Amino acid sequence: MPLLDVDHLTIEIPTEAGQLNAVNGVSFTLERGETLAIVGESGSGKSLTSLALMDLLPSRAVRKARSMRFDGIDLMAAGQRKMEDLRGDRMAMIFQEPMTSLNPAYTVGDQLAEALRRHRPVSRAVARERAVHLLERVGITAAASRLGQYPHQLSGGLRQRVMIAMGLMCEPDLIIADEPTTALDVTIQAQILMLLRDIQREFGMGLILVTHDLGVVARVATKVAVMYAGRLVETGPVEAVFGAPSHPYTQGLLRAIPVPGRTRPGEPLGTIPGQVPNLIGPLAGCAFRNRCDHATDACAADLPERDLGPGHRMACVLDPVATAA
Amino acid sequence: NKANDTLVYASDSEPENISPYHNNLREGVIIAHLVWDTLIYRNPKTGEYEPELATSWKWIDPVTLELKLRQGVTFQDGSPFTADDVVFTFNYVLTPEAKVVTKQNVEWMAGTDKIDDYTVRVRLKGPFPAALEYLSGPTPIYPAAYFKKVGLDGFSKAPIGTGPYRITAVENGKGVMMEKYKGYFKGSPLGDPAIGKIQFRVIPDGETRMAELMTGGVDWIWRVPKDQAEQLKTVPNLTVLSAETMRVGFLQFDSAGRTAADTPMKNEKVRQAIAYAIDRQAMVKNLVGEGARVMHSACFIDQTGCTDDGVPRYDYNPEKAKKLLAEAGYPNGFETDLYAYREREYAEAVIGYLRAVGIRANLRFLKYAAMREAARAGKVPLQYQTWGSFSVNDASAFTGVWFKENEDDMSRDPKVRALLEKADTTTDTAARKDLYKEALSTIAQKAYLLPLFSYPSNYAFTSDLAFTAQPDELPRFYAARWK
Amino acid sequence: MTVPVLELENVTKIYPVPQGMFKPKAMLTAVGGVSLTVARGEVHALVGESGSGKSTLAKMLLGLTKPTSGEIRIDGVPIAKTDRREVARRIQPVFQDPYSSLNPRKSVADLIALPLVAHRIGTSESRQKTVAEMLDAVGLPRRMIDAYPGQMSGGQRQRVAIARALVMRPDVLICDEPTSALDVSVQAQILNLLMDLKREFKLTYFFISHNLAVVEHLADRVAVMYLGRIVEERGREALFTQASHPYSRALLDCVLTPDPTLGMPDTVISGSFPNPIAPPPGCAFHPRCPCANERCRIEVPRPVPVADGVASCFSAA
Amino acid sequence: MLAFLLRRLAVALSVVLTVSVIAFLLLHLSGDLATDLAGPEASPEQVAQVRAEYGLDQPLAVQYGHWLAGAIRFDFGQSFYFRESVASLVGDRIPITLKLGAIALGLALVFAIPLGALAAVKRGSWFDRAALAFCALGQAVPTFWLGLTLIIVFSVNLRWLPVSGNATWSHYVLPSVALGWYAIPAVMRLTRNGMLDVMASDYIRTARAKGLRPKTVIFKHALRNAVVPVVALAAVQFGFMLGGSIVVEAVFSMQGLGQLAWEAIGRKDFPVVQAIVMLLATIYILLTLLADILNAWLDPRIRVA
Amino acid sequence: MSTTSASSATATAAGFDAVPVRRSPLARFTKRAARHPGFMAGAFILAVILVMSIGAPLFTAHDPYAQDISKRLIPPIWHPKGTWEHWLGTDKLGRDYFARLLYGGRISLMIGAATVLMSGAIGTALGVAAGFFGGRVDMVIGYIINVRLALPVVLVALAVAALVGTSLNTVIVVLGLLLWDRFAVVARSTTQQIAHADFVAAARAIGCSTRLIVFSEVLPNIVNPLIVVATLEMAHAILLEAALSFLGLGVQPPLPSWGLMISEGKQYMFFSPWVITIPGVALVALVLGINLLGDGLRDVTAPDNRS
Ligand SMILES: Nc1ncnc2c1ncn2[C@@H]1O[C@H](COP(=O)(O)OP(=O)(O)OP(=O)(O)O)[C@@H](O)[C@H]1O
Ligand SMILES: Nc1ncnc2c1ncn2[C@@H]1O[C@H](COP(=O)(O)OP(=O)(O)OP(=O)(O)O)[C@@H](O)[C@H]1O
Ligand SMILES: [Mg+2]
Ligand SMILES: [Mg+2]
Repeated sequence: MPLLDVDHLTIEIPTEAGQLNAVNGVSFTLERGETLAIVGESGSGKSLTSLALMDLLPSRAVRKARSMRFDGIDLMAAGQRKMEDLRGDRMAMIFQEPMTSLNPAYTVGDQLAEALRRHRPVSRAVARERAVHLLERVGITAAASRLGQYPHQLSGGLRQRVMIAMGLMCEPDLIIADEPTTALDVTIQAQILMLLRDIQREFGMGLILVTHDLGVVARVATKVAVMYAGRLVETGPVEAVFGAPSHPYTQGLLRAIPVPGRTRPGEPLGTIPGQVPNLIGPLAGCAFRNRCDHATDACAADLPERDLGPGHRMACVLDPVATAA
Repeated sequence: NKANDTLVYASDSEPENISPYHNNLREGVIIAHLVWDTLIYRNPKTGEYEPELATSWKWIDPVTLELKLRQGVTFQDGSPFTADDVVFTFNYVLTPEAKVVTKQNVEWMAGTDKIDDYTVRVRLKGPFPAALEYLSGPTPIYPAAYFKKVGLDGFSKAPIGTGPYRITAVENGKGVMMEKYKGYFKGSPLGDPAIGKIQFRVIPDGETRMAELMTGGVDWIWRVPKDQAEQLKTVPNLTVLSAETMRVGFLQFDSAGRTAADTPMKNEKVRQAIAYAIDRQAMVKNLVGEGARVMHSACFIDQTGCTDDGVPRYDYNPEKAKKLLAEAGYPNGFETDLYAYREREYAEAVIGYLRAVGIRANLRFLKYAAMREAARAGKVPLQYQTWGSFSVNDASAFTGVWFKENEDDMSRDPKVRALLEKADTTTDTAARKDLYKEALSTIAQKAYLLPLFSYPSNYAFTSDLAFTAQPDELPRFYAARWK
Repeated sequence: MTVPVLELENVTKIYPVPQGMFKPKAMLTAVGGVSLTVARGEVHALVGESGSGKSTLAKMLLGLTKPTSGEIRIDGVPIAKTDRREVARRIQPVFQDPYSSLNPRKSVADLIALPLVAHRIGTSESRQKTVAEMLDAVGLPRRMIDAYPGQMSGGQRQRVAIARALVMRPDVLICDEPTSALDVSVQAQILNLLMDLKREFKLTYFFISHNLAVVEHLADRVAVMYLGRIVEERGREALFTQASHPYSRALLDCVLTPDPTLGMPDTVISGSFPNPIAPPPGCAFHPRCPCANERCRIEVPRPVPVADGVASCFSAA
Repeated sequence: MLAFLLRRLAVALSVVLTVSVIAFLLLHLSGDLATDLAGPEASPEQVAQVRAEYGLDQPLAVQYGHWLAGAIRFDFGQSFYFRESVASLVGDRIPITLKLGAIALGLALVFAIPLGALAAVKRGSWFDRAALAFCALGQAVPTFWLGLTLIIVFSVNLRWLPVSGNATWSHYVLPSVALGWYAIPAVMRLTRNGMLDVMASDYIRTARAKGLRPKTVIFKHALRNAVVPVVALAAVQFGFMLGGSIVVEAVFSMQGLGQLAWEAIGRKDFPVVQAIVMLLATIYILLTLLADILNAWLDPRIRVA
Repeated sequence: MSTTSASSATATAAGFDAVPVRRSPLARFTKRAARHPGFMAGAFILAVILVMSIGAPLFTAHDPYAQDISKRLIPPIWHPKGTWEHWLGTDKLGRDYFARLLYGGRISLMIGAATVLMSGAIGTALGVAAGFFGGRVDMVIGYIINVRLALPVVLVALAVAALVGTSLNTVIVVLGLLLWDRFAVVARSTTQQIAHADFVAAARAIGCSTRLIVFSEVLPNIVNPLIVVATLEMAHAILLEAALSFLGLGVQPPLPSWGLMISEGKQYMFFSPWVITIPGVALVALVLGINLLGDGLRDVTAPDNRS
């Protein structure tokens, strides 16, 4: 039984202009010990997907799915209280903005301890002890003295570490990290990514890493899911997807980034023409077809899901061979 | 209220100084009669003069009045009342430092001498037929020793008199607390007061006063406008009483041209036009109400010496008013300010009438003191004034204030002044009347002052209270009692 | 030898910053003694972590703030002695965030024509024509001339910003992270456009970025900045193959190429960017440096020549 | 913290000084003081004597200095009308107005904060809409008209509460409602908006991601941050209320500062007006100062810097 | 032009086609406004009052100043004693109440508009200067704002009115000089934000003069919040005028101002409550309308939170 099994997750947001189909039939699975990276352009629905797993969507958003199971528990059927019990205990989340994700009014120690004491009947002292332990584990020196500090007294990197420690307080089975390093400097980004990788290995958790940085994906993830306009266009083991990108969008993305050694300095980069379609209103067929060099009339019809190898699938009518770059 | 034997009465204005010589507000007059005694008492029913602090008096000559004083009277601090107090009071108020507000009330005296402990002689500046009237009204007697000790400032905070009520607290903005003076002398013409405590509350707002009366917050109010008086009559447990008073409402013009050299008010025709423009009869009928009379002379018609016989009259005639204005050089009217301090709707009605003949007047509604200040400083082109003559039943109490080239005189006509001075000091009644008549005719002729109407006073009070009103606009709470 | 387009000599910028509400103002050295030369026609890149002073340097080049000390020269003429409007004709900016660099209340035509208006060039017809030409040049359809920024995507906005920068035909473009707010697919478009325009308009770029992969792709020379100082300045080849400063090496290590076989880099520098108000003594990088020694803690290293450039490290050369 | 306090205090002091200049000029623009002081029928010599006596013949700056020196000792000279010390006149009235303001503010806060918070939590619901409609309506009702209406309904018709005066606590009920009324929408809106901002903030999402119960999220994590700006507003509102008490006191014939000021204006008794302007301004400045300090103390970002 | 840039040009063109062209800002505004019930309600109320008072002679044949004291205090039509002749009744001097109400509306509107023009100009100038130049200018202006805030408005307005004499113009000038604070505060903070935006830096780098920057870059971007402030301050000014008139130091008789009508009607409120109810309701409606409009405007002109 996979740790997480999402089947056909759909998120709709009513807006002034009409219904926004932000996420459209997303399916994936995640095992313990695996790292799934969700990549995609801004607005492709990565954050909403991860929030949907935690049932933390904005109140207006409507979540639908054929099924969504976490360790056998039906998340779609779980009530408000059940979800509250799960959150922070068995599934934890780390957000993108370390500067604003901690409550400025309470000390770090208070906020850490709260995460544990909410789910475990432990004393203040025990919670504190564990907080110190975890802060040390995420590489914060003088951990005990940090407990009394307020978030504004910490740098961005430190806060993100605190957030990670907070996620670990109850030893969850699943951690969802939504762009945990985007706001950080490159050197800090590397530190945090390594930390996440190490912790994931050490605790044997499932990790979902949301990012738009293909480099990060390639280095950290075991599985990758490429999102475009609210849909998964290609999923599969990292090696497979990066080794043989099959969907024209995945290919386009990989061609667009300069890679030292592969792209020649000064040469034009590969581009994906056009821009992301508007997600308001119904959208049939392949969302990428207006930007796709290979688009045919068939693309306007329903998308086939194609198996390309073990766990490697894409949503495209084209033959993988024909699209290979 | 009756339950705690405290009569709470409310009025709109607050005397700037509780000392009766140092304010000219009606509220001050009421308190003056509760707390202080005068030498002579005028019986409001008969109009006769009766002994009060003085037991008898006689004219030694036309300018000297000798009075025998009552013995055994004490001030409210226990000190005895003697001739010294009278001498001190009357001589003090004649000094410029005393800054008496209404000079007319005392200026007729030249000085007062002590003959013995209980005899004094008041010397007059000249013959003054109204002397007894003044001695029975706006000339209360102060305790000499106490006043000298505390000065005017101290006195105004803790005043003392010989009267039926003793002031226990003076609070600026709130009012005055009084209680019955236990040692009040027996045999006073005022009688023995029945009510234990009296509280005067300043409530500037007419509506609030009315609401307070209706809800039992106060027991007695007055100056209830006609409409409200009619309606209050329908409220159970309230008694409404209407009576005419000596108060006359009038318009006063800047005939002397002190606001501006070219003020239209300097023009006699303009003033007459204004007089013709106003329908006083309609105002009396619709606005002022029962008990009011249209006045034609610059005094209250029942005052001694006052007459409107042969005095020119201005009946409502807007056409004539327009014609006069055109003749005066204002065919399209002009713009001016009308100052007023009470009965705003009367002033507004005047504005409405003026508007109908083309004069656009803007209302400047001020507190009394501010308006008086502005008028005395010569900043007022036109004002709606009222005067209750300090309840002095003599024409001089009216004309003396407004026409003797003193600070309140806006016309400043020396001829009128000369006439009045002569009239005030003439003892021959018939000759005096003629002199007044001549003066009043001149005033009306030149339209220096346009009398409008006499005021009725509408009193409204709880039906628990037995209260009788007198025509002199002086509620006598010492004579009131609970039913 | 031709005069370099841009020359910076010992340029320093110190900001007095209020310390919360409690303390007296502190002195923050945003840029400390930077000397650089940019030759005509080259792409000179500046890389460094957030807060290292890159934007401050750019602002000084644009004449938006004055250096506290030091001198900036354009074609050998000090900026301080040149009319600001004259400088504006020579150097133009492209900012990082195309959302905030365009006045949302103005149409594309007004935005692009603004420099012409400010310099009182041409009539409204001729301006209209110039704007249309610029739209062509940056690859925007002419019918967008009446659009507002709110109606455009990030990439399109950045094109408008570039068109506006080019309308005065400047010599130098200061690009302050022109693509870091954009998605990779759009980034590629803009980078391609910039390379094309460079050829077409014979531009010199001063290109600020923290993305070393991008820098390697288009820069001719690269300066690495740390805490307000240039720690290394090299030709591209030299820097990417044989970086001398440990910080440059660390940055290069953090470049994550999309290659699953590589895994995470093993050597990651520890700690985080120091507080610029209280910079560490000696070499500012020493607290994070894997090869720091006693000397680094005390003495500030001077730039020493290395192959095709200079580096400020005792262990360089 | 001390430096902050001192700086803040210095600013406050300079504002008070400027206000004092304005108040001083107010009196001196009102006409010739000597004539006013000497009384209307004083002779020119008397006026001159008064002028010399009160130092009114000196340059304005010197006079200001004297006046300020007095004002610091709470000595604002003599009332033209009552001819007694302004300080004692004003001193008698302060407690009434302060009491009125405090009750009104208390009522407004007690009413507005919970409602505002609730409206934010139930954003978009009928309750929220009703609360917003109430705000819009509340702000549109003129204080004096509300006061009159309250009198008609609660005093005259229902006879529940007294009409005017300030003798007992029950006298304060209606005026406080009328006075507090105008502050309610402002406080409620600020609480609601603050709460909405906070509820949309990242740290609330974090708190929810920890699995905290909604109650904990709202009361522990949200409200605490949302009320910080309300504190500052409360101080400002209190200042406005003292200023606005002039209308309410006029309607309810309460003998507070406002009534005194209004009557003093009517009587052109400018020393009193001046003193009250000074006093209200000073109280306002003190309040904002206090609010700043309180804010600094409530907000760890400022407190622990 | 090189081939690459040509290809990227066509590519973008295609992409643009893919995005439905959005409506113009005005159309978007009207559409959003039409969906905002508060805004529409406010606009409606305001429009009614505006039309009625500006076109007053069209709605009533009565002269608001013509008195007939034999027809005093006629009750309105819903009262058993009402007459169609004066369907809202007459006041204490027999003037038609409906006519006075309509003409009084003119006064309120005029005071609101004139005051806001004046205070808006002062406040915006100060606020923009403070926000744009910052530093010492900001300190001085911030200080001026503090002084202004410390002054009790009603009291100072009353005192000044009493000093210089009460009239319509006095009221406008006094309120105009007193109510600029919120404009200044809002203009200051929005300008501060704008002044730090890159497009202002860009304009500077382009070589725009400070004047050009202030007028073409800063001002257009702060008008929206300022318009919102203007509506709310207009409501504030109208209420203050009413209060001043109520206290007797605002507009003077015989001008019909709503505040004054309430003040005059106060005397009759116990037995003829409509004399204060009618102008009171008018006042509440006007202020409510303006407030709703202002609040609506704030919502309608607010930028999309995600674009
Ligand atoms: N609260 C919301 N209201 C309306 N639309 C929303 C809301 N949250 C997200 N969206 C829309 O849903 C779509 C997906 O958003 P999401 O935040 O999941 O994107 P993302 O992939 O995480 O992008 P980014 O990389 O920018 O974080 C976007 O078009 C976004 O505009
Ligand atoms: N106007 C200013 N006042 C005070 N300090 C400033 C100012 N502008 C920048 N700084 C400080 O100067 C330092 C350098 O800032 P700068 O914006 O140049 O960095 P940067 O390298 O461009 O960073 P980023 O990558 O985040 O854009 C920072 O510590 C910043 O806080
Ligand atoms: Mg996201
Ligand atoms: Mg920068």
